[in-house]
Amino acid sequence: MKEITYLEAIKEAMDEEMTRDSSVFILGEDVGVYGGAFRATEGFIEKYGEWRVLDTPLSESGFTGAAIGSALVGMRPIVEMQFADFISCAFDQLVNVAAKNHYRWGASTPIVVRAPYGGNIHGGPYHSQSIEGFFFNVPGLKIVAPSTAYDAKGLLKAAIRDNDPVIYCEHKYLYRRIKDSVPEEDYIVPIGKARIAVEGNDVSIITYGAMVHTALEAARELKERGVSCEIIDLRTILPLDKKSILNTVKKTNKVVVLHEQTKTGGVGAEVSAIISEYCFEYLDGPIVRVAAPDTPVPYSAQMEEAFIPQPKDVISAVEKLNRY
Amino acid sequence: MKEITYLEAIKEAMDEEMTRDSSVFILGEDVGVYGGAFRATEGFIEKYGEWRVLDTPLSESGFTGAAIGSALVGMRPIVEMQFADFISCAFDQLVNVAAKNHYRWGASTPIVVRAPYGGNIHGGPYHSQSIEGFFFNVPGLKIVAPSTAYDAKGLLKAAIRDNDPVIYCEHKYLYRRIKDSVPEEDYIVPIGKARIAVEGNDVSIITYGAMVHTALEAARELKERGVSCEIIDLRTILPLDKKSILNTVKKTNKVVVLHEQTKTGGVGAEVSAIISEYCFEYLDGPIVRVAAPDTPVPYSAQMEEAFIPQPKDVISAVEKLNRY
Amino acid sequence: MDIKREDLLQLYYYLKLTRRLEDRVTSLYHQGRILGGAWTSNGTEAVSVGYGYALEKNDIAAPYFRDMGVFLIRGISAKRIIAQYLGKKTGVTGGKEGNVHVGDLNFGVLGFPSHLSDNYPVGAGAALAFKMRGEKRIVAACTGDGGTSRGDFHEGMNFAAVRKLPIVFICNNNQYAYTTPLKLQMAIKDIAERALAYGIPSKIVDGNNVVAVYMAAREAYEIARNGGGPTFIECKTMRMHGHSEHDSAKYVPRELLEEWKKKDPILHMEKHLMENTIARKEELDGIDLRVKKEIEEAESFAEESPYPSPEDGLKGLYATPVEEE
Amino acid sequence: MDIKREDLLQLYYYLKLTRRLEDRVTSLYHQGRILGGAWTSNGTEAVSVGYGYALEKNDIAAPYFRDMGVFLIRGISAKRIIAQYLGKKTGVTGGKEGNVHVGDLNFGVLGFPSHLSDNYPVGAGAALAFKMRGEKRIVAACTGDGGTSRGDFHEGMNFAAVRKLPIVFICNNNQYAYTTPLKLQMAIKDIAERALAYGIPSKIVDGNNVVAVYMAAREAYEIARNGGGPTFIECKTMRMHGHSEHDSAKYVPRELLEEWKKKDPILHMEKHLMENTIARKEELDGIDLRVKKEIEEAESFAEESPYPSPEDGLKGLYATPVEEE
Ligand SMILES: Cc1ncc(C[n+]2csc(CCOP(=O)(O)OP(=O)(O)O)c2C)c(N)n1
Ligand SMILES: Cc1ncc(C[n+]2csc(CCOP(=O)(O)OP(=O)(O)O)c2C)c(N)n1
Ligand SMILES: [Mg+2]
Ligand SMILES: [Mg+2]
Repeated sequence: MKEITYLEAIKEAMDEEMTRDSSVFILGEDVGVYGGAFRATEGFIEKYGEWRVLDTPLSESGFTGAAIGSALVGMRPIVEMQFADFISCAFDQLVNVAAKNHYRWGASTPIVVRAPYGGNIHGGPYHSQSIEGFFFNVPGLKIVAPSTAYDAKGLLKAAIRDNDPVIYCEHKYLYRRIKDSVPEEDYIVPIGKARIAVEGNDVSIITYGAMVHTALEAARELKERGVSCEIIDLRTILPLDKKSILNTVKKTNKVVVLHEQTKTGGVGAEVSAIISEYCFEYLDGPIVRVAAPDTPVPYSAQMEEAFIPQPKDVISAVEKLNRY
Repeated sequence: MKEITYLEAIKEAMDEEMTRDSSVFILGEDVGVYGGAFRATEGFIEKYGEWRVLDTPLSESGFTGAAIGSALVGMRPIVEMQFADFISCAFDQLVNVAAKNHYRWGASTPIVVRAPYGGNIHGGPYHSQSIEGFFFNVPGLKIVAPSTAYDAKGLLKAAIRDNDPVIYCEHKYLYRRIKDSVPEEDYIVPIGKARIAVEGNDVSIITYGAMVHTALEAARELKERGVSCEIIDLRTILPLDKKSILNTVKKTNKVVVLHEQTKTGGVGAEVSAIISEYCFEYLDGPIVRVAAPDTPVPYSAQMEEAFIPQPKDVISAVEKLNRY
Repeated sequence: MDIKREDLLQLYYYLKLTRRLEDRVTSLYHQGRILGGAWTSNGTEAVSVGYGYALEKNDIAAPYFRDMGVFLIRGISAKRIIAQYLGKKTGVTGGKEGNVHVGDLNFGVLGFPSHLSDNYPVGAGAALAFKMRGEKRIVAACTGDGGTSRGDFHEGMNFAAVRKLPIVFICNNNQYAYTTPLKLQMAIKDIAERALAYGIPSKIVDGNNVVAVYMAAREAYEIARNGGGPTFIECKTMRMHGHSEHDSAKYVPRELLEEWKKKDPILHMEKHLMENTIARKEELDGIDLRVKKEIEEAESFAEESPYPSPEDGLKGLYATPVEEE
Repeated sequence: MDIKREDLLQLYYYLKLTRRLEDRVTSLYHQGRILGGAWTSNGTEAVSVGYGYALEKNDIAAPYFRDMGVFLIRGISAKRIIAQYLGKKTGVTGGKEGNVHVGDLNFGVLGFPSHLSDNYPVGAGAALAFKMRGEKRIVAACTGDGGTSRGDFHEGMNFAAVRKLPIVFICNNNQYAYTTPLKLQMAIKDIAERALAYGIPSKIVDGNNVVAVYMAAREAYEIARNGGGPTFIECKTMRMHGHSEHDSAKYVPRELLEEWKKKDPILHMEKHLMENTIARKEELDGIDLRVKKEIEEAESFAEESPYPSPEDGLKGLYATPVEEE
């Protein structure tokens, strides 16, 4: 085992997969000479050449479409969005081409779209968005969102090897802020499987991405106050791991769903709906959502901090629920 | 009062608003000489001229962007998507320009995007999509989806007069299939207000769009079997009318949420989450969702019929819940 | 470059096959036997037949919906196409899709996504793969005049130009996008001018002359195959039916249709073959008979085929399904 | 067309104001006093100052993020801009947005949406409104070389051409899109060639010569104002800082920067003014002093301004909020 950052994990996953499989390549804005806006592909062009690490013209729809076309004839492209926010420009290709190819005419489209997403970095409305909501109601896509270096590496490898289009939500805030252990040897984290980040008995906190760390902080504090939280890290958002969700509810009977995405129409709504549809009788209280308010992500620190769910918000939700 | 079809209602709303307010105009593919693929603007170019009824090049992002720009300087454009499915090409302009203008820099963007949506017309994967899910997690947009001619007219008028970007989901299946009474005089249906389509006591069916008629059919049958359903027609999807949702739950204590949109990440998830968050204690059973399966909309009649929720699906959901 | 007699006869055969197949589809539509809409390429068949026939076996076509000739030439049979229209399980997509929203990798045809010009970047991506892997394969991607106004046209063309990809872009300029005439779509005379924005060389050909389309495509394919990068080929033609079979195309001036009727691509080819004594009337009639029979058989096949089951619609979402435990 | 002495001095003033303001922002960034990123137009100021100054009061600018000159000329004050960078309540957007993602209809400036070239169609729409209403107003929309590869560039240009709208499209060709040089962005020599695809006349101007940009813009605005339709103006210049202030631009050859340093737009203008005895050194120094003071005041204003409250972020989503009962 070795300790690496979340960003290093992403980098290693790509590097190892490119070495392993010559059909894996990368394209996007400034991924070549510069190594990408966040330096996830630093050194890659030297190692793999400019035909496996392609600096593209500024045209998200064009290069996403090109990735799809290459995948249809046997390649495994990794598309880097410079910021997840710009994925909006490739929406049509992802939703109407990539997502529907297999259902419509049986063609598999093994592309990974890396989407550096999320706030807390003072990026303002256009460099902080959580974009999973754009694609959450689109059958045919898969969406993953790792919260640890271990998962970042394992899920990216799984995504690259997967035969379907995967949107890989990598949280910018975590890039250099977290570090954890990954094995020296090859491994993957399977798509579609949540994990129990912390076991507990009183209340479940179901979350993903950077909010896992917010949940952990809240849980530590709550533990001191005598409340035992179980934290479920969804890891895969589409399709959701229903079984893990239901299991934790059956155990704790009380649920807080937490995400950085805005509340209305967020992933939390689906998690909540699954619970009240499939294990209503296990619920000992309302399903509480802690999520960002329904606005764009504001720039100023004061407003952004209020926008992003904080440990204190989780704590008060859990305590209220625990008293229910 | 007079009886008109859903399509006539849409037509009348535009016609009356264009007469009333010279800043209202229409643009889109084939809306001029042809009067639009569904003939919603038939005769308009003769009446209002080619500068108020603009046939555009085939470029959804371009003409949606142009609509936004015109709105910023005082116009009230109505954008017609030929089929709602093509709105994916204008996604970026809607989500990153229109939706955020007011929050970011205080500029109001009064545009209406008419989206002829929905299945049951053998249109296959690209001419049958429900697109509300694309926009449901996007703060700053409003989404409406009328189910009657009365609401189609009143909501379209309200949308045109509204100062925010409104996505107007008009269900293609209803165009010529339903007819109801509208007043002779000017009226609007306010955005953000659901209506009780049918009062009842045993189970609430919360729905919108074409599914309101499916719910009505199911409710008639259920009534004969002695089950009294209350049907809530949401009418506005974003933002949801929380109060109406909670009121009906408080009354019946049992809820089926019904929509044609695919299940995962659909509007029904949010409705369910609102209920279990804000009136959990009123619930006498699980919140059941009846929705399309998570696939594209298939073409063949056999598969499409299985895809679209049918009265029998609603009936069995209600009966199961009623027995709970 | 010249063209063999048997190729000329094959071109004729495919023109006829396309025409008769789509005429049959039109009849079926008007008999109410097709579930959804029906779009045909009537009057413009030489475009898809010409560029499709010029492809080699391992090449890839990224067509659009008026490219029936391409589907047939590549090997997607008339049987499967009529079955597709009827929503049968034996249709190209097993009933998931209707009409020409199809593709089949077994025959090197990328699926057409309804959204026009989406296949320009997608086609460029396939060409990119060929270039990366050093394969001598090329891609032909097609769209309509209307489609050239879309952003994906721009982004796809530009990407292919910058990377000098082995792709040839075809445009079926049939003068209308649904009801919208060229002058409301663009302020240029020839669509070929669009290619100037990318440094892509272009050609304008008579889209009703199948040999001209074929020769232009073959030449461009050779350039692409040998590392010379993309070409844009504008095929000037005229849509002779409505946009789809429900549309009577009243908005098209009758004189325009009269004028183009005389230039019908099949008549044109027949004249070419007979005047140059390449084939006699009887031989062509023989081909036509073969075509007729083929379509009849295809229709019977389609009619007799079963419908998919309701459950079939639930299958096939993912290539790698995520197991629920 | 000629240009008045006072206009020349104003152009000089705005060049200086833009430079000093952005230099100040750069310092603040390196002092860690700016929350997010900082993008400047260093070396290319003549583009935004030139095209911005040529606009008339009722015209509309649809700028992009290297158009500081436009913001200032239209009347968005240096005070509000520095406050914006610092995330203050007195910033152009009250803290909702940072840096140059701003707009203000009071000054005829459409907000810049980060997504490059989105403002081409949006600008065309404003021009459409002017044309529909018979107003003699025009729009100037700007994007970078990188932005010209986007679909919205294509769709916006084409729409404006077809409807002959009163809009002038400007391109700041500073030779790089972030780190990507022109040759990886397009296979043409001049970006002006892109305009050929739409039948839009184009001009190439020295983007470091503010008078040349101004004159080209004024001329194109006149044409647009009088019903002559759009023009595309390519301003050739060179980005002298990194993409943003965190980027040292190592990927740009030093010689290129050396070469362009000599062509600095402010030096160029100073030379022009002095050699043609339009202004003496002292007068220019006087202007510079005024600018310096203005920036100092702006900074003090910004520093002393309050931050928004956390609740401010919850306000302003809708123009017409939906009441919850
Ligand atoms: C992006 C997009 N918008 C709208 C449509 C609806 N539509 C289908 S065909 C068509 C006209 C196409 O015109 P053109 O590209 O000239 O092809 P043609 O039908 O003339 O062969 C339109 C608008 C579409 N398919 N894709
Ligand atoms: C659609 C889109 N994709 C990506 C970005 C991220 N981005 C910001 S600036 C930039 C480079 C812009 O280059 P150019 O248009 O030449 O403008 P310049 O910065 O050189 O002035 C990129 C890729 C963006 N703003 N918009
Ligand atoms: Mg056409
Ligand atoms: Mg640039």
